[in-house]
Amino acid sequence: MNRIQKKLEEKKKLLSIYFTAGYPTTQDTIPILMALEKSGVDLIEIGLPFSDPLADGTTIQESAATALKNGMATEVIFNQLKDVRKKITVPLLLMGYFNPILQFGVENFCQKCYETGIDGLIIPDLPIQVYEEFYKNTFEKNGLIPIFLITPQTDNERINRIDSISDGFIYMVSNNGTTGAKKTFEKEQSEYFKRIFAMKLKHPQIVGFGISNKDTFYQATKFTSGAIIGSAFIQMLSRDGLGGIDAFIKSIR
Amino acid sequence: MNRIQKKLEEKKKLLSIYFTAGYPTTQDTIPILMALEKSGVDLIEIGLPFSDPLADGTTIQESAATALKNGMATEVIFNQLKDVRKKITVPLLLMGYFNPILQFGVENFCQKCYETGIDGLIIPDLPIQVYEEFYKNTFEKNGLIPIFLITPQTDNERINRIDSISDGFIYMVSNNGTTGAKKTFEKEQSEYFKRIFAMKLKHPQIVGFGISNKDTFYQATKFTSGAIIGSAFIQMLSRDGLGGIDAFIKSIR
Amino acid sequence: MQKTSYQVNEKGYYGEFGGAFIPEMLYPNVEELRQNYLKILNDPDFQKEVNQLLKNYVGRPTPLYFAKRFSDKYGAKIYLKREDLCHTGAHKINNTIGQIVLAKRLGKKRIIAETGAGQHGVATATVCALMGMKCIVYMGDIDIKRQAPNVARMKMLGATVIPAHSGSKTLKDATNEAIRDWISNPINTHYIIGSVVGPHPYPDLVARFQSVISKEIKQQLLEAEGTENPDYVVACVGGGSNAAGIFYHYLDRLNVKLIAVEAAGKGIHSGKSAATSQLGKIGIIHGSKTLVMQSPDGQITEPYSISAGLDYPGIGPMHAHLFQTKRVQFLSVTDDQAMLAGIELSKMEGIIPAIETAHAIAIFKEQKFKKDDIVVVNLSGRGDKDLNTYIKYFNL
Amino acid sequence: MQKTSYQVNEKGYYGEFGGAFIPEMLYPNVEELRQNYLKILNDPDFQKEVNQLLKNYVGRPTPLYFAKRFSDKYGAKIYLKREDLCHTGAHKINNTIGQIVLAKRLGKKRIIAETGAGQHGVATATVCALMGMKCIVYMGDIDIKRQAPNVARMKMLGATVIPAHSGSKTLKDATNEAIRDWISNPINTHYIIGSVVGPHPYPDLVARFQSVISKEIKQQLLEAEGTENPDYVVACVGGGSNAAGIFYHYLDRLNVKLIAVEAAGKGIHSGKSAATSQLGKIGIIHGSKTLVMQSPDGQITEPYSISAGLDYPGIGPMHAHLFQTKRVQFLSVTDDQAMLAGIELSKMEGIIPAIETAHAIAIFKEQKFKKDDIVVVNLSGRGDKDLNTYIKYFNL
Ligand SMILES: Cc1ncc(COP(=O)(O)O)c(C=O)c1O
Ligand SMILES: Cc1ncc(COP(=O)(O)O)c(C=O)c1O
Repeated sequence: MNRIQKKLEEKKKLLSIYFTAGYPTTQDTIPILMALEKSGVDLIEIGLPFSDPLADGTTIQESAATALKNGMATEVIFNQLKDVRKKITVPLLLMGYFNPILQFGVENFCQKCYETGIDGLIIPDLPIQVYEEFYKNTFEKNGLIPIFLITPQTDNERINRIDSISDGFIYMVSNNGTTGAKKTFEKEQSEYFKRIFAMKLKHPQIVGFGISNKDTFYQATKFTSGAIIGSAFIQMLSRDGLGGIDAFIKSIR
Repeated sequence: MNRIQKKLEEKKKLLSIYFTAGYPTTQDTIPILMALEKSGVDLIEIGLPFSDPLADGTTIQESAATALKNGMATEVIFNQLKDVRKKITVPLLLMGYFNPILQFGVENFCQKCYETGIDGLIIPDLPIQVYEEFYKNTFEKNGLIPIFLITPQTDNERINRIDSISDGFIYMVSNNGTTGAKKTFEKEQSEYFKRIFAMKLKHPQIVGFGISNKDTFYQATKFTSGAIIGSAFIQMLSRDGLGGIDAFIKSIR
Repeated sequence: MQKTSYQVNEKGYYGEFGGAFIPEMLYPNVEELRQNYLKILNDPDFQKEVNQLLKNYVGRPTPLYFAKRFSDKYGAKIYLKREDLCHTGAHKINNTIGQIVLAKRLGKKRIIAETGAGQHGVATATVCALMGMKCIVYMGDIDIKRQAPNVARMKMLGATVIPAHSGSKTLKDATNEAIRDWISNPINTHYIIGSVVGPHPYPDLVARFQSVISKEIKQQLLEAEGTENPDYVVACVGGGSNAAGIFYHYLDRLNVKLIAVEAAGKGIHSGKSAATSQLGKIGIIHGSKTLVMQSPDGQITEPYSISAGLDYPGIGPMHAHLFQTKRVQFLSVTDDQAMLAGIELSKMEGIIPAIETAHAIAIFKEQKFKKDDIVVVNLSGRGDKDLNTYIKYFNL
Repeated sequence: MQKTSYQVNEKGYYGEFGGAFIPEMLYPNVEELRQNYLKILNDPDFQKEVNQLLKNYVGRPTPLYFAKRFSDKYGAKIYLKREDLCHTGAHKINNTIGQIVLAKRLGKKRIIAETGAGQHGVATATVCALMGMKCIVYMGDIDIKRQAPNVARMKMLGATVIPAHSGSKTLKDATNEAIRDWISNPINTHYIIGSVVGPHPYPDLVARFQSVISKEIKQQLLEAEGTENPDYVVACVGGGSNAAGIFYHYLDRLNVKLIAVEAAGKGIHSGKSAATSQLGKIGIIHGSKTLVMQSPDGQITEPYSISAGLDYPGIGPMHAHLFQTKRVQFLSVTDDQAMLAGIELSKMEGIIPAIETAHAIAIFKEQKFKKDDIVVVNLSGRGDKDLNTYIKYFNL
């Protein structure tokens, strides 16, 4: 059983943190990972920076641009993560756009993930049909759990389909929009959370996009299994640096 | 017999001077006329300034613009010339574009000319057909001689026609172009002069456009009865003022 | 009673207007044109060449576009004749195409033109490039500065642009300079005048070349509405060529009402206006007897309009006659009214009109039409050349 | 052996290129479009509305003009398909007209678009004004500054222009921003993409709307030369929409040779180029698998061309397939070659081409044709928008 699956069995509201590899500096990847594990997060998504992150808001865009300018690259990430499993045990996901993975070679990429001890992949612009037709086997062979997104616009039929091909959790995009920290959620968000809850899917849902603080984390996880914080965490890093990680995580739950 | 006709009977090369009324200043009209008579010119053309003198080169254009800015106008000219025949006897022509005359009223204009003692009119943009059809009687009634132009492009038939409706001299435009001083004439000009000479017209020809000095005056009058100096005279006025008139005229012949 | 003719007579007059008040130096040129133009225009070979170019090069026929949203708003059936879609962006090229082919037949090698806004200059430079002829365009020094893009277009097209430094350094003075050039080059040069102005036969010549506009409308309206005849035809008037073209085939159809729109500038009586029919008196300008804005002393005054193509102190003699006989109703529209109409048409129909054209569009705010009235407006040109003026005016 | 199809297959691919590599957030929008577009496009009412607008508003058919002087110089029968005469000045409006009518049928109320040179932005703002729809155009901050006149046109037309501050602040980034807007407004908004790029069905949709170009040519060439088929068809390629349109009806006529011209910028191997077919590798850009200029690590690189409409780091998947199968010959032309061709066409034919278009014109200096070869070049747009660049380059 994969680390993600195991984590999902814990009966608590999971806190997942996203950060962009190479930001604020190239050397921060391992220190951030270790600080996050230490402060008790449940899942970590390592973002692979991309030149054209079209599902992302300004914060993540800018962190990616900085990371690329810092020299971050797929090869570099894997080098940095070589011994990560000697240091931390928290489930790790890579989150990246499809083109850099395609250039690295999907097969090669997945194998590297396996060797590194990565547990899952989030590739927002890899359509589920293409995944199923071409890459499912490769993912499975390398013990990688594919994470798919659903949004308030995803119809029930498609949600069921996504549920059926999922293996870990469903990444539930909180609202219509790109990534980015929000101060609070609207009524329509909680209705959406409730609606999905009522569908009683096979796989747990973790909410992403717009979670920034205790309040939004609480709202997002009322009817779900957990929530992902990305932009707000990156904003904190810009402001307080790595030293702020522990206080930030403690402030959420 | 009109003063112009009488002058044309003198067997000499006539020198005619053009100047723009109101240039350099509004007060200069009578002093210029008197100075010109005194230095012995044979004919004088008083230019009525016009806003859009499309047959004129830069020198006369600019003198007209200055004159208009100085306040020169048809009414003003006639006022200035009221007693001119008590002061000078040289034949006088008014030269002006048709529109200001039309606005003044052609009938009225011609009568004023008669009262003033003007001997002829040069209206470059009054076509001969229009003259014949509408204004011939008025001119004759007021003792005004119409002066018509011919150019190197005018064909013989038309030259004969112009000769037939002329009464004084024919204004022979020296070359293809607008008014303006030239340093010398080309071979084609003298051939044109000779060609017209050979036509043995009823009316004498006086050459205008491009005469500026002794040389061009000599060339222009070798086969004709005289020549008109305009731009070169105005340029002299700009440079030397009214005090330069006598020397200028003496330098020509 | 004899029927009034709105066409030029054999002497070159429209009623008391027209003629050829030119210095003798221009007589041979103008006479050559006068003697030959009808013969050449009636030559089937000439017609074929011109029509081919109008079709394959200019892009004729231009559409007759039913402006639905505008019609709904103003309560009439408003059609726009899309001269803005002509190559180079205005009706001006209908005339320059005709004249360049004519000039070729007259054996001319060198073309001169005047231009104000630059639209006629560009149209002339264009046809000269097409025919490999030398092209000189006179343009007021001030206009050169304020119409830089059109100057660049002319240069791209290989034309020489010569600044007119005299007078007010605008259109009137550029025309004077062009005429002076023609006086100096009487043999090899043809002067392509840009509107229905100048000495006979120019007004008639230009009107004939522009008449293709109303010729097409008859056919197009028949298809769209089952009749050749609109209730109203509307056009702006600078010199009057686009108006002449769209009125042409309707002049004798007295049930078609014709409206000409002049530029009132800052207001007819503001001293800054170009509404010649309202402010002008009979006079001579550029070789033609017509209505002219002038001082009591007969000095031609500088007109004013925000639109560079309308600030001409005269109108063509045909229009003076149409005004005098009341065949055409003359309206005038201020700078402000025109600018607002220009942006309204842009926002409602997706067509940015030339500011000249915007004057014609502006009448709908004031004139009332009946819901069934078919109103055809000449969309004489596109507004790209006027973007700077629009930008400044609306602070875009 | 099975005949190669050059059209999209039912899965949205041209050979191995195409597809819809989009985040789940866009799935409903793109899927709605995919499920409906063919049904709507085949609806006679839809076709009637689009065709009427193309005729009466856009000014179609555009002429097929035989460029005599150019033909004489280069020794071939050179025809220019005059898309520059379309309303707004380029072929782009063929697509926006189709898409706006489609958007109306899909019940959309709000339109977004990206633009580089501003030509597609203007064409989109235009059709939105025509239909009274809200219009938001994303444009790189740098492009906003260097294409000020087109920005003004969009504003005149009532569109909101939003600067893209991310990345290199040019077309690629404007496209990213438009996609982000669509993600944020999935229900009431239609995204009018400006070329044959983006996720399926966009490349097919845009190609179909542009295919009117070659449809007209077949008829026009038959009239002019007695055959529907030229020997060569030439077009420049940015994203590839004007090329797709002029190739469309000839794709399966293998005796018609097709030539695509890319921007080599300062030279293919100068590091400042946009010749995607030469420099790109298979990758994903803006939702489509195609040839993409990118770093070995898969970061999309900034292309360069003097022409704002050609400096896109990808080409449409249809073109990637046409390149791979060698159905189309890909050439490339440098800035300097294009600029010289642009001024040469201006001076010889009186047509100032867009700098994009000038790339297609430039091939005559290098490629040799036979005297009888019929070569049709897509004159995709006029050069008015590029005057500043021409002025600077040639010091006019
Ligand atoms: C678009 C447009 N409309 C109208 C005019 C006015 O000229 P006309 O009255 O001769 O049509 C001009 C002159 O430049 C113009 O460019
Ligand atoms: C005139 C013109 N031609 C060509 C292009 C390139 O686009 P495409 O390759 O989609 O035709 C553009 C883009 O702006 C353009 O404006």
